[in-house]
Amino acid sequence: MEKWRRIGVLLVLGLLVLGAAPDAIAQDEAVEPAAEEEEAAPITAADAMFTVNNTWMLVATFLVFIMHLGFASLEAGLTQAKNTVNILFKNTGIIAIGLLTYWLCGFNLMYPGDFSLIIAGRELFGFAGPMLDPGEAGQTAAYADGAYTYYTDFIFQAMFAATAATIVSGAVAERIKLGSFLIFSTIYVALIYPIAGAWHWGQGFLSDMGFYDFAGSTLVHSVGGWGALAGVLILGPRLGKYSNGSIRPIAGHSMPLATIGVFLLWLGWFGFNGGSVLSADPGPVSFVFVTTALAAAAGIIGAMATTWIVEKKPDLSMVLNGSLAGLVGITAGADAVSVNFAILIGFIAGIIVVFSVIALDRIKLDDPVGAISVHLVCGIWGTLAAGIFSADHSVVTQAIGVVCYGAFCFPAAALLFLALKYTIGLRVSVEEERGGLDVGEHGMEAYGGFQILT
Amino acid sequence: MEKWRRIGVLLVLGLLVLGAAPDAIAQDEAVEPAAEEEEAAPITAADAMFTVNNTWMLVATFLVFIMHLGFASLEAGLTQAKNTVNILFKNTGIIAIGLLTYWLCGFNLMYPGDFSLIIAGRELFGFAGPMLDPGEAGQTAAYADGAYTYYTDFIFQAMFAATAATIVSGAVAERIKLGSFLIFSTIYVALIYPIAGAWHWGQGFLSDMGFYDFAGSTLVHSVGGWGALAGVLILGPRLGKYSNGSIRPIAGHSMPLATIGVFLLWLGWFGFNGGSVLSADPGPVSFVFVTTALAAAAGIIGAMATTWIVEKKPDLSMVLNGSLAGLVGITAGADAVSVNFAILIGFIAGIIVVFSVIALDRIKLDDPVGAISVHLVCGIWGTLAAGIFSADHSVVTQAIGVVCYGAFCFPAAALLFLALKYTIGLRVSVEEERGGLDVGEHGMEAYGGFQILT
Amino acid sequence: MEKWRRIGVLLVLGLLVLGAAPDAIAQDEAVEPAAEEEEAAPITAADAMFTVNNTWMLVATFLVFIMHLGFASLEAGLTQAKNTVNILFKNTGIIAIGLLTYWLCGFNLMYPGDFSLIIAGRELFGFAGPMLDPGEAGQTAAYADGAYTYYTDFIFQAMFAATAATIVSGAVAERIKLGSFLIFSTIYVALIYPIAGAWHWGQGFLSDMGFYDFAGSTLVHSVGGWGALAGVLILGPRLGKYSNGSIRPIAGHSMPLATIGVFLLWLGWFGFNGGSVLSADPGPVSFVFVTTALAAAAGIIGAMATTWIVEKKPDLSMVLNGSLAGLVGITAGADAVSVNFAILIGFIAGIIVVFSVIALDRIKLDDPVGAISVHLVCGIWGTLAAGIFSADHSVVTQAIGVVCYGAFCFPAAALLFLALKYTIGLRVSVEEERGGLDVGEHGMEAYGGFQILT
Amino acid sequence: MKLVIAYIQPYKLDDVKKALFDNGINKMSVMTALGCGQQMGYEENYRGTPFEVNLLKKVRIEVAINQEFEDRAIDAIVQGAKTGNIGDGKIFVLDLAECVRIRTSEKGGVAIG
Amino acid sequence: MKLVIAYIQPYKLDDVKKALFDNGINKMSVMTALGCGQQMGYEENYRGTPFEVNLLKKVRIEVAINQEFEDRAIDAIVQGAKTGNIGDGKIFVLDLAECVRIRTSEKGGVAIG
Amino acid sequence: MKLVIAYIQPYKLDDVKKALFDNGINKMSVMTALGCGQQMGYEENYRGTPFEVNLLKKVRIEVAINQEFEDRAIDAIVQGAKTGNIGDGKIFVLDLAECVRIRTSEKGGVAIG
Ligand SMILES: Nc1ncnc2c1ncn2[C@@H]1O[C@H](COP(=O)(O)OP(=O)(O)O)[C@@H](O)[C@H]1O
Ligand SMILES: Nc1ncnc2c1ncn2[C@@H]1O[C@H](COP(=O)(O)OP(=O)(O)O)[C@@H](O)[C@H]1O
Ligand SMILES: Nc1ncnc2c1ncn2[C@@H]1O[C@H](COP(=O)(O)OP(=O)(O)O)[C@@H](O)[C@H]1O
Repeated sequence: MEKWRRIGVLLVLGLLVLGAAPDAIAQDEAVEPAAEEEEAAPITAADAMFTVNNTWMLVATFLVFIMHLGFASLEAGLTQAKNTVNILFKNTGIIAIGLLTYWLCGFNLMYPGDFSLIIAGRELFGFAGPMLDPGEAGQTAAYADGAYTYYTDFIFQAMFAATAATIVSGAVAERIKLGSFLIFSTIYVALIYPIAGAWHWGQGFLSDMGFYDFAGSTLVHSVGGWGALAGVLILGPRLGKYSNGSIRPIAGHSMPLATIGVFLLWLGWFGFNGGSVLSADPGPVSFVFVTTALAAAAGIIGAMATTWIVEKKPDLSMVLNGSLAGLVGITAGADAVSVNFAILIGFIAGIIVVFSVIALDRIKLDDPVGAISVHLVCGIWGTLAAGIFSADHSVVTQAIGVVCYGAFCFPAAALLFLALKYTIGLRVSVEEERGGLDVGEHGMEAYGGFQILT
Repeated sequence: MEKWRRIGVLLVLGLLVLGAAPDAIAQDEAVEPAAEEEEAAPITAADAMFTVNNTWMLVATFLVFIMHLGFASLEAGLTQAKNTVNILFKNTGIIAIGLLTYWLCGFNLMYPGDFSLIIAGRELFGFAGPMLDPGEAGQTAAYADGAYTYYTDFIFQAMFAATAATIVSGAVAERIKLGSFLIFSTIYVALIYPIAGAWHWGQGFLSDMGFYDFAGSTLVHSVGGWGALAGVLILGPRLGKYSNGSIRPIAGHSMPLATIGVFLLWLGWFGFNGGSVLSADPGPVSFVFVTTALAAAAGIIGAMATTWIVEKKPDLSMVLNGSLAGLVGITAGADAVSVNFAILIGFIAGIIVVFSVIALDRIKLDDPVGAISVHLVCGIWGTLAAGIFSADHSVVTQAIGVVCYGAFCFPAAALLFLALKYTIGLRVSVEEERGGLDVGEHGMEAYGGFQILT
Repeated sequence: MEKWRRIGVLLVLGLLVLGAAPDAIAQDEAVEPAAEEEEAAPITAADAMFTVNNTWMLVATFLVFIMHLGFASLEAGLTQAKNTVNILFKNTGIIAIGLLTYWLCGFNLMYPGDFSLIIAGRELFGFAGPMLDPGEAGQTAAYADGAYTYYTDFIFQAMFAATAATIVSGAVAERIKLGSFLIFSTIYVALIYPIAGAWHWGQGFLSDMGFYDFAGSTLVHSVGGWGALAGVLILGPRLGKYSNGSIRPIAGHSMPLATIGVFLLWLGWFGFNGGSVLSADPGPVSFVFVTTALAAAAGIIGAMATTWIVEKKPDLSMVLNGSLAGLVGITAGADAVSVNFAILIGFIAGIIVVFSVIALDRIKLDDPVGAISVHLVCGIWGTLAAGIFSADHSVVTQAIGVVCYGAFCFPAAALLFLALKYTIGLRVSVEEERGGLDVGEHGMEAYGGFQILT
Repeated sequence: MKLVIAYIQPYKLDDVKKALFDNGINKMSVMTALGCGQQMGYEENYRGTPFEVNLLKKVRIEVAINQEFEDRAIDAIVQGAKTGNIGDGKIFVLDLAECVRIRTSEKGGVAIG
Repeated sequence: MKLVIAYIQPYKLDDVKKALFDNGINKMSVMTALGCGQQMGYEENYRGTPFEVNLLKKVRIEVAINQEFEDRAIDAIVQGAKTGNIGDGKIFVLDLAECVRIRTSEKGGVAIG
Repeated sequence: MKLVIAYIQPYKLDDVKKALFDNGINKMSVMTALGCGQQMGYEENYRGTPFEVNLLKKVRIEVAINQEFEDRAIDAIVQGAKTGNIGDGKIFVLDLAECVRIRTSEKGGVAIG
């Protein structure tokens, strides 16, 4: 039976891709992307500007891509050696799932053009059809006013999509069944993320209201964070984490890996925020680089000071979270607040994240990597901060936006997790959790030959 | 005697560099690359376009550079801890050797301008002289019609060159003598790769025939793969791999390292394929980004499904190979097939690679990292696929090209390996292989202090 | 008392950021960086050129950023497992401190505009006021003649600043108190580095004299190197390093980490040197890419040959240092010497670094990662080499520059270290050094569960 | 004096330690080990090749005690480590001829605790 | 009852395990160890400083057996581990006073196997 | 014959090895271990949660010797490992029933050295 289920999965996947093929031939004939370059016309300044804009957007794209390695490394580093293969597998799988579902439907759900579901004047849902279609002018400067091509647009946004699911991955690590997680991710990233994203970036009702989220404190990070919160609540804590009323820390197995992860995430954020300018315009892009970098730095200092005082000793894992907290915090308003306020926002985010991690542990929410604190709590903080520290945005509207995303994403994620829990099951067996998911789910170890006390 | 041989090596290297010096002075006076910028003339749109094109090519260059770290990490991760220093050393050495030999002769062998050896109308061999010479216009827009400068051309191509030898490195890992491997690499990358490359990219006979390999499924990956195959055949399997007729897996020692490697390779591929557009032209570059990313994603899904069914449990190392398989597969036709076909090509590559790895093991070809399956098998698949799925290219011509490269590279590599085998020896002693090449070849360990069961 | 000191630190930090806030509001109103884009005017070629120049400078910025991960990895890899958390913490802290102090005062010390301290016609010191102020035209093409914006200028230079302190970190690793090191770094990077930098890059007296340091062989690497030398002299060697007159090697704990570090540093160097062209001008940028890459390659070969002969076996850690030696060596003259001379410079640097590491060990200067050899010794070599191998620069002037930097930085660093030594103490206790700084300073381990013989 | 060696499931270490402490035994040494016993191992699969892993991760505890603690020590370990499943582990008891506390050079029974 | 401790070359572990299995002994425990014996070690070289490594990687096997298996166990280990070269290793045999199977609390000879 | 087991502070390994060598004992085996004794451990703090670490890193040395070396071996270890502080470690001595050199199959006292 087990075997048949697996074969079924393969068949569906196969049909999906093969089904696309005939269609593809048509497309092939229609578009011919690389062939028709005659370029007899002289180069204009607008051509050059289009080219540099597009180049920057592609650079931003590969920077966001590398965030997935950052997530994988951070998550693996902060969990136990016996679950490392599982974590790496999930992260490798998510980027693939994220890109393919975004190709299949996500892009056209998030940027539907027209909304078909409009309730009380609120544009809630639209879909421009499956797969990609650059149309006539998609690959020319006409597509986005000389800022980028259709395919650049798609691939930049696609790289964003998978991050939302990756955020969940860290929070539910070390105990969730691989298959269930992959199903959850697929649906979350294929449907929930783009539909919610359309409300603001797809010109839906929140953008009409004046809600502002520059690069996704809410649209990406909180959306992931709500999923993480739902997962943690429904899964429960790892075995032995909260035994006899006391908290037993389960230390991560590789601080170098965690640190590599954080630096790569920070690197990627230059593309995440810098690319969200949606052109290479020197003024805003350089400004966003500065606010992004300084908020991250201030987040480190904020977390360092807090952990030094609260924990007595400076905790590396908290400082790493601090830099991410600063980055998530500045993401909503990276182009809208002053440099000095960016530092303040990052600094406060660094303080918040430490207390949030500790508080969640107190209320027995077991989040191995601090994903809820970094992405949800600081995502909310950053969204509100964009309203507080920028004269152009209203903190009330920002709060409304935050609530809307919570009201949609949390129940959606919870429903998904509950559905999985009562069908194929959500959590691995106690034996598997003890022995590690690497052996249990994958039949292999991450560090062959190393003597590790698990 | 050992010592004298080493001193000899140093002398040769020293003379090589020093010998270049007098020449260099002349060049220095002649070119003065950075000094003569008066730029009184107003900036034209063509200037700006030249600059952005060149900038993109340099970005692509550093992306390809980082693939070498990807190879080093992947290879180290999939082999045993006791051979890690050796693997890192080889990979650090190869990039140095690759760049320097490409400077010395590779570039001018691969892009000879004129061919001096033409047999039956087939342009087979040419050489434009040792070292670099940008000529009069090399650093201006005139050099490549505003796409890049001479030095950009050189350094982008140079970064490619070393990859071919690196591919071999993984396949022959854990048993080849360091010195022999370095000699093999030097010759393979200095002569075989550029001569073969000239046939297509240097406007040799295969480009005349209409053979198409956009970024090197064959020209880079298969060329490396043929070398790998020759090496594996001549070296034989690692000790104990196939004992008493059964296959004993020799597990890699660090899955995080392997995963880092694969993500970095994927990252680099955006430059490998994206840079192969040879300009920053928004349409083709963005299109190539999309086909590259989606083929990799589909390769992951293909390998994931296959390994889940075949091995019962989803094997991370196979999924990692799957993403590379997708990337190698799309490389030949990244700009020529539709997006949907790119996904199909990647998906099939992901399936192929799993069966290929298993099949090679069955016939007792011991390739520790799956280099032959990824680079040779999927390289061939990708080259044929560009013929199958693109109306502009013929699968027959593609097959002819594949055969030509095999007919040249495999015997050349085999000859080199055999020559080394019967002179200075190819394989380390049984004792050294057991104790590990780190101690045997380098007298040091990769993980000082860690208790590892070897 | 301990606790109060910590709270004091936090308060100062808090006030610093909060104090900036009111000011920030004013700035916010004054600048409004992202809001005022009306762009009615048609795009000119100069606009496009400005945009591509600025884009390249931002790419260079994130490349230099990633060098910090490179330093962290290299340093962690070459030291013992029990001090890894401490090293990662320091490196995460330094980038934060570097960016924030550069924002607070560094940028305006290094590029003061006017000098207020001029002795005997030598422009020695100036300060343009705290924090950032782009002024009217800072974000337009007028700021730097179309090469980059004010914020790009700042963030690119800010990324450089922190590297100087990071260099010190490696040399004093495994024995320095965390708090003392952070205080040292803050002052070194906030004051010493920018003041010294102003002498050349800020148009101070050394630039008037014709001293030439393209990207910082002296201004960055030697400055860090002098600090490292002072630190090593004042701290003394690690316990047991030189016992009973013999040298006991203390092996690094992770060669993969060290190798990742070196490749990332090399990658970053394409931005470090490539960005120092201060525009995307195709000729010089591509030329600098070539000299940078080939010097690194030659450094590898130089170190490989030397270590193979001297140590009998090829030492990976030396080869890694060799590539950095080549990079530091070419940094001063990357745009000024011919390609062939770049190779020669790198090759010699690779030889120098091996002998320097050995020599320093002989005279009992314990530098765990070879920072002094790589950054100071090869920094000096590179600065002189720019004079020797380029007709445009005088080796005498170069030597004068080297001496000036040494005469300022070494005593300054020594004074700082001595002040710390006699106040809060510089070195951890013998027990802490034995047990490792990870447990001693941070109360946590880098590799939870791994069995490590320390 | 006796030297008690116990192989237990890794995840039971905390329980065994606690049980020993509760019985007044608070000195011990712990090592990682790989064990092969009635527990059959499991099949792993690496790159398409299945293979039997029959060396399972165990923890080895060594406790030196005075004679009169022997039963208590054994009972405590059993209590802490027992689940009733195969793989629970074994206890081996050796006669201890001598014991020395390095710090004080004390010998014999007094040095054990 | 006896407790047999053997230090062997790491690459001989599979052979020793097989030899023991073939002789009906299929319970054992394995650890990593560093050994110093007649095998002289080798010289490493780290950053220009040569140094003698004389703690070589070994594998330590522990097998508890009933008396009558003693010779068989020793022979099996010798057979599996012997190459005739220095470094082959040593076997140490201790008297085992007691043995307990944690799962069942069985004691003595029955608990060993 | 005796089997001497010593738990020492890791940083004392070199000194103990030297002391044993100086006393003519140059064969030994070394393992990593975690120990729990009079040394109280220390508090770590991970992500805001303090916890007691009371398994401290130790090194375990095993030396098989002929009877007449017993005192010398113990003295050498004490001399090499002693600092006078808590945590210095313990030495345990067991009777060794048999010893076999795998390379030659020699048995007994001659096989030990
Ligand atoms: N005879 C033995 N000699 C050495 N170690 C043993 C022996 N028997 C059991 N062990 C150790 O105890 C562990 C548990 O043994 P196992 O037989 O699985 O337990 P149980 O008897 O509870 O089924 C083994 O993995 C091994 O490490
Ligand atoms: N007297 C001893 N005490 C403890 N361990 C020993 C002793 N003699 C040998 N060993 C262990 O056995 C291993 C092999 O010993 P060695 O003398 O090299 O073997 P051989 O006798 O075959 O030459 C050593 O590395 C060490 O781990
Ligand atoms: N009774 C015992 N059984 C097993 N191991 C012990 C015992 N007593 C001490 N040890 C080992 O010796 C180490 C040092 O013990 P400790 O009591 O701290 O030393 P000291 O007696 O010098 O104060 C412990 O960490 C532990 O590994």
